[in-house]
Amino acid sequence: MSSLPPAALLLFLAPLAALAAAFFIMRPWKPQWTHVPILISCGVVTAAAAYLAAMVYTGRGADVTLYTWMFAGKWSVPFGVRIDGIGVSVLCMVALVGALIQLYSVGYMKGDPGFSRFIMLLHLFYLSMIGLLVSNNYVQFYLFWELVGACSYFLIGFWSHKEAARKAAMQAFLTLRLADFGLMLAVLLIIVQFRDTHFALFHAVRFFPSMYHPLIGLLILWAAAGKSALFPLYFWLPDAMEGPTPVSALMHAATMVTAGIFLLVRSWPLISAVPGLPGLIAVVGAVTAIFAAVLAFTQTDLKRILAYSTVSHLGLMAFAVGLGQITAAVFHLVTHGFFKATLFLCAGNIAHASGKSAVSVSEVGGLWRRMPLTFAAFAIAAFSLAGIWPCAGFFSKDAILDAAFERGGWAWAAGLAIAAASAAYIFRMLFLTFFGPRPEQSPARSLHEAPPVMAVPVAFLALGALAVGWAREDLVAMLFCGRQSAVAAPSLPELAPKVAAAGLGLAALAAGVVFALTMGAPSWDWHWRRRRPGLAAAFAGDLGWRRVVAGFVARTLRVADVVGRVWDHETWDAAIEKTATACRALSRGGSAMASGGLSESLWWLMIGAAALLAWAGLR
Amino acid sequence: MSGVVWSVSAALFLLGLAGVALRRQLLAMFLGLELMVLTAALALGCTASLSGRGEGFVAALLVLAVAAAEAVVGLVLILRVRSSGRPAETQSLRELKG
Amino acid sequence: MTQGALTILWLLPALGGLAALAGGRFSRWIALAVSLAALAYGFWLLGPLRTGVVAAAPQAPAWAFGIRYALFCDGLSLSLCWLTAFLTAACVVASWKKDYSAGYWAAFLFLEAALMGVFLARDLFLFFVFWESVLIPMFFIIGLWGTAGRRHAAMKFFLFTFFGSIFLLIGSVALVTLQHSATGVWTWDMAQLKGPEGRAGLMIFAAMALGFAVKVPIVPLHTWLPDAHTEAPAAGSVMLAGVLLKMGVYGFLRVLWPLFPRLSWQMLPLLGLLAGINVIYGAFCAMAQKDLKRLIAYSSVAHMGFCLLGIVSRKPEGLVGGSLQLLNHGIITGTLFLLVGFLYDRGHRRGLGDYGDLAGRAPWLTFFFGFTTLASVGLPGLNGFVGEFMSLLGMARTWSIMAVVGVAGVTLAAAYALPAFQAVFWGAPGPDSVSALVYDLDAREKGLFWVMAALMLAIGLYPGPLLRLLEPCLLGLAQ
Amino acid sequence: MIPWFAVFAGSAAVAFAALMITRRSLYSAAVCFLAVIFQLAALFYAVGARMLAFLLLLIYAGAVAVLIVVSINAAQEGSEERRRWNQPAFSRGLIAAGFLPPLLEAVVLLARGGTAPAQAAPIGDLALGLALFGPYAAAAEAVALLMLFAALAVVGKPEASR
Repeated sequence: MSSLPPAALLLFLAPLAALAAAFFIMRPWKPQWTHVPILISCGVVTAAAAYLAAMVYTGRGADVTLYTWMFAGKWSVPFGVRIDGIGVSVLCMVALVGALIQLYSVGYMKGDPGFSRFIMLLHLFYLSMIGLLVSNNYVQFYLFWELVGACSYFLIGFWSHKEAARKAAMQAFLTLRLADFGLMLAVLLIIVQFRDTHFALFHAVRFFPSMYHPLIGLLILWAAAGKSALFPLYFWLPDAMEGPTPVSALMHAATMVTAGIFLLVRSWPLISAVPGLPGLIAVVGAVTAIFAAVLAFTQTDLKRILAYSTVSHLGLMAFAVGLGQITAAVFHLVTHGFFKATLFLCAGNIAHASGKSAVSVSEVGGLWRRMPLTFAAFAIAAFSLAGIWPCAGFFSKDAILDAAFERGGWAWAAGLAIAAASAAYIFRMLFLTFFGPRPEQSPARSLHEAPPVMAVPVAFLALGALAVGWAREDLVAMLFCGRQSAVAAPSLPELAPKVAAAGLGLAALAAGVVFALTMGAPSWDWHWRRRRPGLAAAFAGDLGWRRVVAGFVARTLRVADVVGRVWDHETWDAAIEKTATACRALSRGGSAMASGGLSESLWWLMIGAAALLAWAGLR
Repeated sequence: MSGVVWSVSAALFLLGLAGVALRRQLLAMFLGLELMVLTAALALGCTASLSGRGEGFVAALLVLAVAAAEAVVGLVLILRVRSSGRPAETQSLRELKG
Repeated sequence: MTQGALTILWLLPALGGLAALAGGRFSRWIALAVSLAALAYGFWLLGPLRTGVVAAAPQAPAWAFGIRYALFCDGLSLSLCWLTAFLTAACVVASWKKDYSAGYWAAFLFLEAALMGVFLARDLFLFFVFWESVLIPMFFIIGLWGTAGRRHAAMKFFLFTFFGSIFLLIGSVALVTLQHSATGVWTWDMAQLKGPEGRAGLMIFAAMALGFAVKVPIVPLHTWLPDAHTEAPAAGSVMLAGVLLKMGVYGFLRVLWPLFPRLSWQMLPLLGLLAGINVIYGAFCAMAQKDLKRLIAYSSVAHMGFCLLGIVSRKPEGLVGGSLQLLNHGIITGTLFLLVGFLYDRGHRRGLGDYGDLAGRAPWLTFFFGFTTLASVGLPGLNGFVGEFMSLLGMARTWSIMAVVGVAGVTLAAAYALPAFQAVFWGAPGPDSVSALVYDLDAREKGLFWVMAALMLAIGLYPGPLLRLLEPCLLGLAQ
Repeated sequence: MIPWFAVFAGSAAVAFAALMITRRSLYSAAVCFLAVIFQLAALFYAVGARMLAFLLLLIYAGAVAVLIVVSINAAQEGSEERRRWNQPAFSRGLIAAGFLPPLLEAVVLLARGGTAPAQAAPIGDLALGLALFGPYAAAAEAVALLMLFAALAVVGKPEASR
């Protein structure tokens, strides 16, 4: 396509320059000002993203190779930039939400000793996420994919003095690493199969059926499941809430976790070519969404509720991809980025105000009077999540419900269940947090509205959660022009009034039921926990899935111990050492012969003589 | 004639050898040793007699002379061992232990 | 590139070593000067290398049985010589503050000379002589200046490798004599030697492969490595892991592949399986270790497994990737051992449980250790990934099952490297932890690691120049 | 025809040699050794080397046996060895038995006028003497020197330690 737009280069150069300035100049000189170059770079990147979106909107995408990264013999891997519909739409969301969250984190992390380290790490993550969205081949995609994982490790474990944070960071990184096993193997097989990993070449992939195809598709699903917390590998996301709230907001709500879905959308031509795979993705998505929604309903910690809600919505997006509706999935990805970030930042406000990093449901209540702005933002985002009409969530969720309705059967039932469940847990959180303090709750005295530097980004994000839905047609248009990336992806289905009514009705019904339950006389939320501690514990342990994971880890460590200690050190190495002692024993035995005693030596003399005589005699 | 002498000297030689091997005191071994040497001289003499000329016996004579010299030295050594306060037994003389 | 030019490359450190021996108080300065000079000269040699790949014909007269003093140099040898010179200079700088005797500095220079010799030797006998002479300085480095159990470790190291090189000698002699009986000409020149076919060829291949396998190390023959590493001084471990392990793989690449082209290709299943075992076995052993240096030693076993995977695949990507991974592993593990060495200088302990929460006390040490751990784990963008990816790609195109094993190894790498980083730098200090003793890096150490970090990042993001240097000489071996 | 003289002498020698080994006390062993020497001399005589038989008796019975008895005595300076190894009074029967065969042989020889029954043709002692100082003079001289040095061994400086 046309030569490289300067804005695309800026996406890389601005953060790199800011990081270099922050690390080498600001950190030694004035650590508390490290956020200045970083925020400037955020602005520049957001502007560049907007410019690129406009460019793609007017039909001019770009796919340019900057330089050849690795090469040997006939094979080579480029390092390049690809600006096309899918990439840019997600890029805009990531750039804007990322910038606002980094502004927010300046306020949130003000007093923290590791302030400059945090800001820089967050910006490094920002850079790698953007790199991931605009990379033009699988190997480069894998580079940023891993970099994002590494940043998440250091950010989740930022407060490294906390035991839980360290454990969560390790769990997150190793789970992502397990998922990346799939992606690396898929990339290798793609190269073996197609000699090149350029995204552009995958349009005509359905015409080269080969035995590796299903394997590549499965591996890509496995990688996406890890990164986007789909069923088997979702458990690291709720624990990742140990990190500071801006981290949870940026990585575990808006950007990083969507990378898996982005991978599925990017490799849609490959996935659609494999017969059963989309169906499997839909099933995995639906199961994850419902399972996580149920768990979200039973959580007590604010951020963990939102974490499970993210898992549920990622399942929803995967469900949409599985149904073949990748445009709906991307649209929901964008809207989800906005309202989930708002929800997390509101939780952040509460946590910041209460001075604790983890706030449980029983430490809040009746906050709408003390934190009005946070309440308003939270309400808008909650409505958007539940899919209530004016907010963005309604449009994107409705698109997915339409697709489910078309597929009919189990998909339609699953769609309705997800709509109802997500409305249920978000309204429970809304009522418990902001409405009249329940007798069991004891909100802290210090809860007050957040300072402006934190309140403004929340307001903007809430505005986004409201307005983005209305930009539905423009987003769809953008997806299709620019580089022809998706293989004849169906356009967004029309808003069928019947489906919309069904969705809205369910959401309202769920809201009423939850209100009755939470605000009722003996508040249901604490009531069933006291009466059924066993059930509560089961829900806390993700219905036994955590024990399965813990078992797997324990078994791996046991295998390592057996191989490392028993086999290697105690048997094999000991055997080799024993050869040494055996030689020494042999030599000691030998020296015993020379005992210096006259009679013994005489005996040996006689034996020797006799032998010689016998030999002489025989010959 | 020579058959008898040879068998006698063989028997005596083995007895001498047994004496050296079995006894622990140095002196007893010494006696066995002397016996072995004399028996060898005897066998030598016997074969010399078969040749019928006198030279054969010169060797036997010289063997006897050497054996005598050796006997003297052996006894002196044994006395020297005893004089250094150690029992003249093979068990106590282990200096050569490897 | 004349023979003389190459002779200088290994003779310079050798003479430097002698000077350092006599240097007394100034020996460390001599060592520094000579190692930097060798490095500079190595880079200067790039110019002449561009013109001719193989050095001029050896002029030296044949000594006896066709043995002659012949050197040659191509991309692979020169890059390994750079690695040797660079790591030696790093070791000298790293152990600057320690009050070692003149012998210590001289030993490093002799080691460098011998290693250069191995990488430049064209005559198989000369190759063997240098191969053996590497053992001597390394034995003294571990034996004299190591930590507590150094004598045992040095002896074990020496005997193990010596056992291997005996087979190497047997194989070489058999090879040359068979060649002589076939062609009537005594020659030890690697270029002219050709491995015999049939059972004899197989026996010779097996003997020489065993000799190289001990050095790589391939799993059953690896148990000298952890002991040697735990007892060697920091700089000793750097050279041991940084360059000595490369000799084994270099041996496969330079001696076995050209001599037995068809046979080595037929041996792919066995060698590939051994490489795969190396990767997985090394990773699991590393996970079970409690001592930091032993853990890094086992991680070296795993990483060398990757190099071997690449080399054995005989595809262009694999060969170039494996060779590049030799350099990468040298830099990464060298840096790791330097860091552990500095940690040991401060806390005199190597156990994982002995430290904890160093992030607060020594931020720069944490930063560099974290950076290098990520490189060792194979984070793309750093140099560990480039070599591993290309090696696995080579293997994927030959025997995809081993590529799956390799990728599993990459995953396991994170499972042993990060818990170690976390236990030492993030974990809560245990009751008897010595974290209080640890103070941050000083300017010299920071400078050293900035160079290492920059190198890792540069090779990770832009490996072009190195790949161009390695590629021409390896494509000939591709199958 | 069976050389009875040699057989008798031989069997006596073997008998006494066996006794010599098995006697607990060294003195008895020494006496048996003496008896064996006599029989050996007889055998030498039977073989025809009269001079050698005589020399054997002269050297061994005369000097070496005495030396042995002296060193047995010297080696026993009191303490329990003496009691355990050799009672001072060794059995008289042994002595008698020891000297009985030589007496018989002497009688037989005298009766036969100096020639043992079935004895090989005696070699001229003169030839022996001539050979000793003729072609083998060097060997004789060497052995003479050897015996001189052996004598010096006896004279050697005793242990400084005592």
